[in-house]
Amino acid sequence: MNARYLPLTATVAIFLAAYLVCVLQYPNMLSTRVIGNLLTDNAFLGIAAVGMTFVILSGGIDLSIGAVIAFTGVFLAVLLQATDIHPLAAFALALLVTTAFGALMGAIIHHLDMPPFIVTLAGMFLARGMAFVLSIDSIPVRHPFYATLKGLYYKLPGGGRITLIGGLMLVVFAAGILIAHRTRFGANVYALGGGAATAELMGVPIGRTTVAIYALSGFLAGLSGIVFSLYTSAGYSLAAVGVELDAIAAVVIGGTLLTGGSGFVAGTLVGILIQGLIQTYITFDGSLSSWWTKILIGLLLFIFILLQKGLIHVTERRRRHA
Amino acid sequence: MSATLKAYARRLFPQVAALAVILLMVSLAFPGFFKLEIQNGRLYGSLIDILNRGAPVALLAIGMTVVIATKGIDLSVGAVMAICGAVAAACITSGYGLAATLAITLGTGVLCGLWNGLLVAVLDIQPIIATLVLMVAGRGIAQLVTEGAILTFNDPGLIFIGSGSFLGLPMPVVIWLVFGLAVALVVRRTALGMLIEALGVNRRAAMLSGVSTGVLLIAAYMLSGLCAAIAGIIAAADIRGADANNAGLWLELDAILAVVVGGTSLLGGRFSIAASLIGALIIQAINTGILLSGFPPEFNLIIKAAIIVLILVIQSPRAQSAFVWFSRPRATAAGKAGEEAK
Amino acid sequence: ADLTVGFSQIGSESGWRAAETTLTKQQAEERGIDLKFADAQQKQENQIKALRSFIAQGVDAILLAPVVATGWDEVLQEAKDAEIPVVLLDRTVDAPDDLYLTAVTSDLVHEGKVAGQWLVDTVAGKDCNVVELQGTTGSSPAIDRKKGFEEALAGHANLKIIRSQTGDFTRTKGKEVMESFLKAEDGGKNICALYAHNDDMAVGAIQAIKEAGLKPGTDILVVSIDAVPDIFQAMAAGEANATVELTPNMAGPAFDALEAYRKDGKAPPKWIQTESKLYTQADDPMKVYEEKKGLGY
Amino acid sequence: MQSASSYVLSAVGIDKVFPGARALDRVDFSLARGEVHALLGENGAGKSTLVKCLTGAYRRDGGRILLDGGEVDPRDTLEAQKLGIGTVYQEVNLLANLTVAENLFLGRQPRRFGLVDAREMNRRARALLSEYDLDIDVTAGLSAYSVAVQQVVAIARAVDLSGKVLILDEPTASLDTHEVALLFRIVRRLKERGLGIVFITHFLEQVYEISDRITVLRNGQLVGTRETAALPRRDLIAMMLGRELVGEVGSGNRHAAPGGDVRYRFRGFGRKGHIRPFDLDVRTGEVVGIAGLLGSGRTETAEILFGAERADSGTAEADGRPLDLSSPRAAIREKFGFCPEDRKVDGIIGDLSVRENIALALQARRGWARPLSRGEQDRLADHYIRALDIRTSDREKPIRLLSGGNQQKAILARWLATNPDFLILDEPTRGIDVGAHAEIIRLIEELCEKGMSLIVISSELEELVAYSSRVLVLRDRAHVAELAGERVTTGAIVEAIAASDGRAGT
Ligand SMILES: Nc1ncnc2c1ncn2[C@@H]1O[C@H](COP(=O)(O)OP(=O)(O)OP(=O)(O)O)[C@@H](O)[C@H]1O
Ligand SMILES: Nc1ncnc2c1ncn2[C@@H]1O[C@H](COP(=O)(O)OP(=O)(O)OP(=O)(O)O)[C@@H](O)[C@H]1O
Ligand SMILES: [Mg+2]
Ligand SMILES: [Mg+2]
Repeated sequence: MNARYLPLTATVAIFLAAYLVCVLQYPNMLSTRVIGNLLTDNAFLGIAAVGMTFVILSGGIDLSIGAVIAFTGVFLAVLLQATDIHPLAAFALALLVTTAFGALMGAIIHHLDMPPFIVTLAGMFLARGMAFVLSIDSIPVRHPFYATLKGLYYKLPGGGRITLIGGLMLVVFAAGILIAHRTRFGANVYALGGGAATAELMGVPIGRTTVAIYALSGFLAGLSGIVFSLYTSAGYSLAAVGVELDAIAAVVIGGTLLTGGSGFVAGTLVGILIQGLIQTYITFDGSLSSWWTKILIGLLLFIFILLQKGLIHVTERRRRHA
Repeated sequence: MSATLKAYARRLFPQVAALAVILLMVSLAFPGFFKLEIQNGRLYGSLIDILNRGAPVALLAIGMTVVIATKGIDLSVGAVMAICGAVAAACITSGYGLAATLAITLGTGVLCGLWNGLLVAVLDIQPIIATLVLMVAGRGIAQLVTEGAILTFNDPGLIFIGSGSFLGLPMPVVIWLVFGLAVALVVRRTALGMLIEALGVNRRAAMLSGVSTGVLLIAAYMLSGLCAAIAGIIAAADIRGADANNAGLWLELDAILAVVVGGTSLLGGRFSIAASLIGALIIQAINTGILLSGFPPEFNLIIKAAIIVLILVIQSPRAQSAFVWFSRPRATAAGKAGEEAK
Repeated sequence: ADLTVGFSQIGSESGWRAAETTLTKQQAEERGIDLKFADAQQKQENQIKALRSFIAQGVDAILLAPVVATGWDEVLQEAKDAEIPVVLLDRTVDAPDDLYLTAVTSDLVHEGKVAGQWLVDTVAGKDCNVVELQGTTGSSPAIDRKKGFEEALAGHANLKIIRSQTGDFTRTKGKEVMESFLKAEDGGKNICALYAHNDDMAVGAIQAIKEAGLKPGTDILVVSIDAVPDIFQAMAAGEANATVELTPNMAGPAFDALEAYRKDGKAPPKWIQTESKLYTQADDPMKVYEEKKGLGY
Repeated sequence: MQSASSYVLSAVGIDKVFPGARALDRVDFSLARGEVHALLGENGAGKSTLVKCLTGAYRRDGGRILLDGGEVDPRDTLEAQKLGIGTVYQEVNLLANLTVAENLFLGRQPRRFGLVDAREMNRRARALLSEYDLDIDVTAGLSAYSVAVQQVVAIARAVDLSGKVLILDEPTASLDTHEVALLFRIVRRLKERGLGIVFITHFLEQVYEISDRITVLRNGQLVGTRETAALPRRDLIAMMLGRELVGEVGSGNRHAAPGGDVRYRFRGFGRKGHIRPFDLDVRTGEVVGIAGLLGSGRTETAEILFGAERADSGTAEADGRPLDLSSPRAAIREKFGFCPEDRKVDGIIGDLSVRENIALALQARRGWARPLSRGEQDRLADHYIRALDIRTSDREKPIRLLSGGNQQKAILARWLATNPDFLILDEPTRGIDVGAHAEIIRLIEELCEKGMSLIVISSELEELVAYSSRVLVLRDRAHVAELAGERVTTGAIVEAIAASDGRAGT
């Protein structure tokens, strides 16, 4: 096996082991319901995390995604409430706005040579601020089309469902993997993460790539916002606070380096599942106070990272001595 | 000597200018802004409010600057503030003296920093994720101490730290000024500053040159923990109670923002504590300005975003070089080549 | 335990919330109910996940303290399909009422109204400039308590809200925002009353008023909502004037309704409203303080 | 000479000004079809800057560029590539996080149905590298390979990209004779195909071996362009330096082992997976050279001696006293110094000034609490800037803005400033011009006379022979031979390496 796949393999192994531990303790966790929920409940996070993976692979970061998700939700709810526009048209419009928003951030990052952390932090303020200005109330969406979309699911034996949004997440991941590893754009993303100056000397169009990366992240955050809107049938300006941190954590747990240039989109999926697993486990336990919940989440995060480090370290040593 | 002074002035100019512009803008929206008066033997006015309310972020920014200079980041400072506030309140209400309380609290902060430092330096975990662990768990720990309630106290000594005054200035202002000055002096009068910068730019090369990178890294996070502890004490003393749920919530982002507005690169290396402190004041000036201006709160974030973008655009290397006539045609790729010596 | 109940709590963002959690656990223990507790860290998605997990585990009933009114239809439908009754605590949801058993809540708009009415009665026609400390922008208590208060003030031209900013429901922000109100309104001489959407902000604001050299409770009237212990201390010291109680014991009535429903299938009314009791300095605040302080606020 | 139209690339009056330095001052340069044109000059003369201006990596401040007689203005390197100019920039400018194949085909990956065809790409990459006798796993990350391999990959990429012009900025700095020969074979073939090739180097033998014409720059100005055949070496050096050079390398020979006692004694020193345990004795004032092929473990030997990699077997002692070499810091405390091979990754602290870079190791040894005063630092920096002739506009310039050779000198200065007893130099003269080269070798000899012990790793065998009293030969991460006294000759070293090569081949 190629050394580059080591972090990914380690992550998958740890996830499977952890799942086994959970099942041994709560056999119910093997039910298709839990598995279906794992996909459905994390769909919006997963989709946004795909965008985040690209951004991080290029050596950047996007703090705006949570706010963009909230904005998209409110935008859709207000639009569907105030006009007769068909949801599909509203979706297209929302995606257009968020993609342009991402592209704008990318353009600022590239042309003004400013750190992504700050540009996207300002983007986060702006997007949430726009959501507030649209409406501070939470607005329900009662369009029948939403009900239709929600009615689309694949029933698993045992009561679980693969819902439309859960399926969409898997599709987005598949597309993300394809883009990252099988297109020139994907290669350019990795190149940028390896070093922008070197990439430029090698002829990578860094300006175009940077804008495209953040536009992609904006697009996926918008898509994630649509999914969130379907998930809750509402728009709410305080929704999805801190999702960016969850996404970053998922990306990093998935074995991607924050310094850029190294990692896998598929790893992010495992990172998402690991986080979902932690949460499900805690709910199944149900005896923890609010504070112990937080402490345990932190602790489990730590243990996962430690296991991953340890596993990679041991394998690498063995490889070297072989 | 005057050459270094001149370099110093040149370094701080953009920050000072930005602060001045914002203060002017606020004074347009609120005419009584610059009014200062003496009340109960202390200075009183909006400007003092900015200095006073900016204290937690300013303190956090001190530690954050050093951590960022090592190419790291510390997301846990808000949670550490909460922990330390809780510890201080718990100690003082269970009968420890003021000195013991402060010692225990500061020790707790340093311990938190040590944990982060060990994760980063010894286990080699990426800083953002290493400190995320404590960011998540830390608030839980703080709530564990207070059991979710606001732990109030009445100890006059502890309260004095939050709302007393010294030489006419509120105590928090005195504390961050003195502490900032002290750290800046220690860092610049010893070789620490240079060693930290070397470590931040190229850790491996610094290590090969004999810099004890591990120790320095851990020390940087410990300093950040200490700063968070002081900020936590101030925040608790200010409201006479430890609010584990909300103390320092999202302040890590403000602190990072302050450092970046202060012109220190998130890629590590060159840093200036003074500039970060001014950065913290800039952010507080924006916040206070928004409150004074009387806009409905829905607009707070948009205003803040707009002003930050404006400041950053003005400070951005591109815009700056546009001002400088001789660098009209710019170097592109190779000019930046050194920036990513990994 | 013969009854397993899942409880999806919003989080632990305030003392009041912690007290609600404590009381719910106490109540469950007293009744021998096995309570599965899930803290959602202020996130709706976490609450939905928790509800789904509860359903997957096959609990007997669910208590839900929803973080926001909208977006519950689907998961409530799932609970209904699984024949698990859901009781809403503390806030209602924007969903068809056949999806849940009952809601045990106070009326947030009503709370604001009670506070407003108290102020209207107290100033008795005199001119009065009011400053308002709002809760977290966009949260339903902030919206409803503002609305109720404004309703009470409507038609009383002598009462005017001159400044309104968010203090995020916290003491620190309450203090900071009040400081700026005082500066902006001529050192506070222009302000006659403060209305805070919760007691914590009021406690912070009281300190700011004192530090500005004014007497809270006298120079500036202070009225707020929640009735947490610390505000009674302030009232005893004459620094706060009135508070409207939001009882943290929502679980008691909820469990009563659940048990009755399980025993003889009798569906309770769709809304069990808790009392929004007004406390003033005349209500022996120290005594109330002593009663309340052990409740985990 | 040739008519103007036979020039594939010509540059007229190129100007480039950096803040505080005029890097190019109205430089003319023209490259004919089918010629190898050497671009020479001291460190900091402006060679790399000229190349970057020609390929759009820098925006020039003035002047015109003509390609095939038509004016072009490449805005970035991508455009230059599209115009048929392939370039190897100084320092390996490849991406360590990508695979070898991805590096080779970045931006022009073969595609099937719109998607990158990785298998085809890897196949082509293997084919491409086989021309350079390089049979490596092209799907492995580039970082897994040594600088030399990376250099070959960079060359292969540039050659493959160049339709009309190939520019090589110090491509041979980290190559062995074998690789150099391979490279030259390919260059000659390209030349026959009518490409114009620009070749920058500090190895004058290579200039005479391959180039047709020579252009010399000094201080950003054009000194002149000559036919190689008509320019004797002495004159060339005079052109470059603006003065005569006394005592070029290769004269002094220290084959007589110094009489001193064995000062440093390493026994069974090694580390699993890095280098087989070896024994090594070093006397006071002695230079021990280390030779070997690429990847033979020379750098690893150096790293283990310095504690950059901790030895897991063996002992080290100085004058009979055990040495603590568990980390670079410990080694420095024992008065060791180590000038690493890969200056960009292991050497320079890019954003810090030349002054700070020079003072760093000394400061680190003194500890943070005893800072070198600014005055002392200035004195130190000024001393070495003068002694090693480091070309910089001032000592406060960030070191990343210095030319490659001058960076190398600054790193050397860093270690000299610590006044070590035992100095390890890994390819110390890489990228350093003739003048400075002589200067550094003189310095090494001087240091030895003062009693310092040196280990020098170099691919330049002549250089090794010139100052080493003993030479160790490495192969496959093991020490296989030691030549001493009269046996220290280039021939003997080559033979020793070849012998091992032959054995490895069977
Ligand atoms: N980005 C920059 N900013 C400021 N000065 C620069 C920059 N790049 C190069 N210089 C300066 O321009 C001069 C020419 O540098 P250049 O790299 O072209 O030299 P060179 O001839 O390639 O030397 P070497 O043989 O050492 O590689 C040097 O003095 C260098 O310090
Ligand atoms: N020609 C090659 N083929 C395959 N792998 C190589 C080759 N050259 C180097 N490597 C790899 O690169 C690693 C690093 O080599 P290292 O730098 O230690 O060698 P070295 O003897 O110092 O050579 P040099 O200093 O000339 O680069 C080696 O361990 C080896 O695995
Ligand atoms: Mg050069
Ligand atoms: Mg080597």
